[in-house]
Amino acid sequence: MSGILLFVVLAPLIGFLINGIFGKWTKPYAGVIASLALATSFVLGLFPIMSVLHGNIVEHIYYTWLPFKEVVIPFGLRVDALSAVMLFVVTFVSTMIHIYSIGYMHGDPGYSRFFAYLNLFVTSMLLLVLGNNYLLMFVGWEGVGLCSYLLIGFWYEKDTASDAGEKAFVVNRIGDAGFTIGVMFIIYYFGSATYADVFPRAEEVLNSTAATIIGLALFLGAMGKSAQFPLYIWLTDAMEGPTPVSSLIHAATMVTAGVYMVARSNAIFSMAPIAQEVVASVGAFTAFYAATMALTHKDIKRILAYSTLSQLGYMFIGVGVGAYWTGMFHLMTHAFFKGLLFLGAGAVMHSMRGLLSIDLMGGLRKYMPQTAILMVIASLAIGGIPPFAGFFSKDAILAHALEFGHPIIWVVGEITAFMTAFYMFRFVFTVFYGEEKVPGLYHDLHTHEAPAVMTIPMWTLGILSMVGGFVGLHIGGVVPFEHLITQIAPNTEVANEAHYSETVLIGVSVTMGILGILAAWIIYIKKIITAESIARAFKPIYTLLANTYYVDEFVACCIVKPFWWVSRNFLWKIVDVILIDKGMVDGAGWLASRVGYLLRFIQTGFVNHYAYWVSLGVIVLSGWYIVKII
Amino acid sequence: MNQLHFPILSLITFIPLMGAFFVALINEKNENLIKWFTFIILVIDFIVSLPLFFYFDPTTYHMQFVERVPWIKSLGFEYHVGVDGISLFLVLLTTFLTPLAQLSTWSAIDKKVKLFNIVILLMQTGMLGVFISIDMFLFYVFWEVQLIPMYLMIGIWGGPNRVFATMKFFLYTFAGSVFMMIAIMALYFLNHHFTGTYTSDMVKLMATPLPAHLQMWLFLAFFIAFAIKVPMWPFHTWLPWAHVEAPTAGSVILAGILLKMGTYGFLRFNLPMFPDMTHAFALLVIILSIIGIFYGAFVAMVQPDIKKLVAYSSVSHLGYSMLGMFALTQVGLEGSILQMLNHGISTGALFLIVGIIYERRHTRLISEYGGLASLIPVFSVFFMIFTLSSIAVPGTNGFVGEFMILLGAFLAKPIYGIIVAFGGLFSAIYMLTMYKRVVFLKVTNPKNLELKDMNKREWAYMLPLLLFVFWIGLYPNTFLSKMRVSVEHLLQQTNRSVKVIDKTQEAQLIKTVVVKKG
Amino acid sequence: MLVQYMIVSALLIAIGATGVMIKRNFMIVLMSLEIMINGAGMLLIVMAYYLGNVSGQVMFLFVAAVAASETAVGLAIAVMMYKRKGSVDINDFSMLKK
Amino acid sequence: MEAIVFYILAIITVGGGLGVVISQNPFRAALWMVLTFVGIAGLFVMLHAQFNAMLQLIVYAGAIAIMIALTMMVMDRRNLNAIGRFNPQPLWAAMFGAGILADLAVLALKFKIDLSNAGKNLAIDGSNTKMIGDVLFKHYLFPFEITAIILLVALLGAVVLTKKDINQ
Repeated sequence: MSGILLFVVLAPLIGFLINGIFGKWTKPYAGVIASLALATSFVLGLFPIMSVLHGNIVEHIYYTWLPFKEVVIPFGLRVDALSAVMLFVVTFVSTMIHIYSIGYMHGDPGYSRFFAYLNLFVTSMLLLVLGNNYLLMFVGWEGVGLCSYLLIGFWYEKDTASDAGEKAFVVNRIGDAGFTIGVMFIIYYFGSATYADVFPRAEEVLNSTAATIIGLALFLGAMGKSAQFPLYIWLTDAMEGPTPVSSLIHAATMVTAGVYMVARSNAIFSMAPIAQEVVASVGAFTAFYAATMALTHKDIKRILAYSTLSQLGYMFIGVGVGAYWTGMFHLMTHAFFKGLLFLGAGAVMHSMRGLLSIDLMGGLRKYMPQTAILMVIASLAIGGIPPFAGFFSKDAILAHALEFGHPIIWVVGEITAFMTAFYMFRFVFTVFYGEEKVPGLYHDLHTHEAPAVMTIPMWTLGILSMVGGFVGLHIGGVVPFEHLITQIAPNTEVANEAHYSETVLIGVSVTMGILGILAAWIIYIKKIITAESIARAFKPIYTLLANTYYVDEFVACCIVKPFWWVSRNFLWKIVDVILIDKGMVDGAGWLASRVGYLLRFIQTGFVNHYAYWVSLGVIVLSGWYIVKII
Repeated sequence: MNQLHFPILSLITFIPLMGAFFVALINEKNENLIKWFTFIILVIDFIVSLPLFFYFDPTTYHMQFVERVPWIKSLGFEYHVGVDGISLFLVLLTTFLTPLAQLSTWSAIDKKVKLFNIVILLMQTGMLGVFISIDMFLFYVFWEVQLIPMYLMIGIWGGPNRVFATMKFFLYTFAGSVFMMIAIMALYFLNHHFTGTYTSDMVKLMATPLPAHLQMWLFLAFFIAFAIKVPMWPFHTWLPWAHVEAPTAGSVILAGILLKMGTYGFLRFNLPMFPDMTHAFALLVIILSIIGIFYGAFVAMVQPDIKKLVAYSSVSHLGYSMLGMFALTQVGLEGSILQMLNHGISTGALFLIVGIIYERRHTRLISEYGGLASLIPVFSVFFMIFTLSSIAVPGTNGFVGEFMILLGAFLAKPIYGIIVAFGGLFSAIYMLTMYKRVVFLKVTNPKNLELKDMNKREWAYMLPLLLFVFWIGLYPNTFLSKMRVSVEHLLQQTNRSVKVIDKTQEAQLIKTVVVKKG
Repeated sequence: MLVQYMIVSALLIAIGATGVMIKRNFMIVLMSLEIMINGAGMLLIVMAYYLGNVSGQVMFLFVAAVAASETAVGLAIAVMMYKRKGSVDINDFSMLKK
Repeated sequence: MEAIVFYILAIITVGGGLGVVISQNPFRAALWMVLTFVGIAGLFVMLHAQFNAMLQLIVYAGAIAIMIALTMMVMDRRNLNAIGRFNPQPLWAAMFGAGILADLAVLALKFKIDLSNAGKNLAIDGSNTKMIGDVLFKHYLFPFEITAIILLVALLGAVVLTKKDINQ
């Protein structure tokens, strides 16, 4: 088993090395090689997953990576229920997206480079997920950040893409600092960073303050990686990358790493109610806030990006209130339907030659029937309509939020659910239904259905979006998914758990979803109320939303620019060049030359004057010596 | 102890000197022979230094491969050399990096080739001498000896502003050396006062530290000397000048090895010899280091010149090293030493990288480049990897060192770790912004279209560095295990406190000594 | 007697030093230097006698040799200066200040 | 008896020194110098340093004095005599000289050594020269060689210094 487990991680790495080093020669087959590597990884990954389903924990230590005196960090891989879910999601979705990319990236000059990066990404992601200690998780954590940087900036000739990549990396680094601090606190308290050492001892070692500090520090990391408010700003810009990247990294896997990490650290978070409160509140706020921005956006990928933010907020509500399994559950279903949504958007872009604005689209259903159906499925899933996957997970989160005593979050969540359904169907209705907005555009662009190599992965994800939620059904009084996850991440025990009728809760959720769809139908299909009239009626709000609350502008002019200005004009040009270099260093030289100038006056040039000085020196020195010995 | 029963250290140190002698005999016109000969000498030197690694005994902190010959008997000076876990890797780094640096000059240096190669060889001797000396005066001699070749290298083969830069470099570091000289002599005589023997053996001096109240001025004098060399904020302003004007090989050696002499000096003198003051001044040094880390990053960010940027990044990186050292924890100290190696490798490689494009385009301004990725992809890949190593991405060497230092600082006092954890953010900003402007984006400057990708010689000197980036990143145990015991011992020495001899007793002591002399 | 001998040598040194400082004629300055050196050399001989160690006398040999060299060079300088300036007045030799 | 001889010799020596300093005519100063040297040679004899006494007479009173005198011969006598006796500030110089004398005198008075070996170990078989030779070539051979080099260098220096001017 240890070899298999190692090879799960190594297979994509080998793919990366082949495509990365021999990319020039493997170019025609790069996609196939990469997909094969991933498929191998997926298949091999099933073995440990099966073992975990039988109730085992698979853990192997391969060598000692960092042997410090104070702490020893092994290189070990661990599959338990949490990582099994992640392992499955990551390898499966990645395989699908790799296959999809063969079609999508066809003909790109950086074809082999793209697959090399993707494989490297999956390697890092698997390390993140499977590492048996926090440091190894951090390796993966930074690794995925790096690949995200490389892939967002994949079309590096576009400055927006390069900037977006750098922005992603830098913003993530803020989170990484938090993560590092958290890890250092863990090492400080536990003398180890290995999960098996840390979690069982958490209750005896930590007090609630320490747990809160660690929790908040780790959550800062999660905020960066999972793009929670206010560190979300990189995610929308990240849409500059190729669409499969957005699908894989910025929807299905990498951005959910924060959720995974919080769920993984459940033992610590469960001891820190304040940290949990923060996690849940930030999640709820982000869910709502991002949804509002998705309402008005016109760029299909950015709508999906905001939607991702919003859904990530849901996941954080789940893990924040202490029902870790719900967060993980939503993570999984979200990977399916959001991955699918992005792939669908990619297919649209593919056939629209890179056009993104929904203003140009309409009635695409006729040209791309399969994509249209899949997008509807995915939108129903994300909108929370039973029996699609999203319904189960979202409902589980909201129900637990209410039950664990967070009614406000529940209300926010339900409102967001309404908005979610609305903006998704706004997207679907304007793009796939209605009439063509620009006559003859599709003909000019040769718009057509995506090739099979792209639709087959989409269908696979589509099916999972439909049935993936069933693991959250009550079967014989047990929810299988809950049962699986709570072995590793038990729910936080809440003192007075409230109970509500399940039917009512489901009813509210479903109503919200249907209301959202209905609203979108009224506005965008029936046009009883036009979108423009609403926009006019709420002009200030609309402007604010359409400009995404001016956050990017705020960051640019109030943080980035002053920072550079101070560095350039104050630190460099004044402090460094003038104060330290001219003032202190050259000043010392100047002083020496001044002193020398003064001393020049005793240089008369007469030999006997020098002799006077010499004698004076002799007298003084020997006189001092005489005084000393007397 | 010399497990090889063979003067290996002297051999390593003086092979280049002999080589310089022979190079001097070659006809100046025969440049190829000179280059090959120098390169082979340096490679032989590296190969000869390998047994140090393999025969090194990691279970003892005592000096190993020791050679000991009286030098000036009546004064207690000796030719006394040896390595322990602290200096071992610095010696190896030197023998490893110099051939690569020399290889980079084959086509970059086109005037006075012979002299240049002689200078490199002499510098090699000087640098190795510093790292192997156990005798304090020998250390000082080598310390000064290596200054002159560097002075020549910047002064003769430097850029347009080289004269100013050399003067600044030389005077600045020499000012530091003067402080060191005074401190060394004071240490020598004070040690005699308290122990009754004249010795300049650093191991003995470490074993019997002075009373606490006498340590302060000595500590400060050594501090200034080494802080200038490191360089710590605010003693760093010679560094950008020297780097910008120096030829590529000069920058590589300067950043890779010469700066390490400063940090090494701290480990050899300040920490073990003045333990009380080390604790007393630790806070000051740590604050300066933290300022250096952030300040270096901020200033690096806005530099228009790639080399200047990398130079300021050195200030930042060595700030980490100093921080780890004065955190006075095992992991911090080991991290500090590892960071020295990492900095030598990554920053050395970055200077080589800059040298590659400088050689082709004769400019180092960031704004002159752009879009190199599509023109010279292999170069861009190498550049990327060393950039990542410099910003400490896990899996590369930079991460291991920086994390160890962070952890060490954190264990000393959590607040240090927390503050410095955000340093990585800024290193990412300046390196990636620079990388983006140079390598990404569109090709805007038509002159760049002519660029040629790396040739075989350039491959040859980048690959070994690449190997070490990942070796240290993935399996640092090779390096950490050898320094463990020495660092433990150093830490013990630093953590002992010296009994304070009361004032009257000491005054009496001085008086008797003076009378005896009279 | 030791003290008296030492006083004599001290007197010689002091007289020599005064001569170096006070005289204008370079030739006499040279002579004063010789006297100074002799004073110091005499101390060596005195110490050799009173310590019963012949090394002091050997040292005097070296002192004498050095003194001879010094005189030779000094005289050469005097000759040269005389040729340049036509004088051996040290106040004409103020070339140390440009 | 010994004391009387000493004082006579001491007066000759110191008086000669004073003569050098006071005299205006350099030729007279040279003669005063020779007197000093002779006095010193006498003192050497009293200190059982017969070899050095001879050396003193030959090298100083003979060679050096004659060298100086010869040098002065090639110069214009009137010119030599025309130079003023003292510097413009003779008082300063005298004060510094007195200071040095005071320092050295105090040191001399305060100086204490073990006198038990006085006058011993200065001769082998009654010959001081033998003793010096013995010590010189057994223990001080290397400094001796160095001295030779110094002399050589001085010789060369003197030649170079004077020759250059002749060419012009």
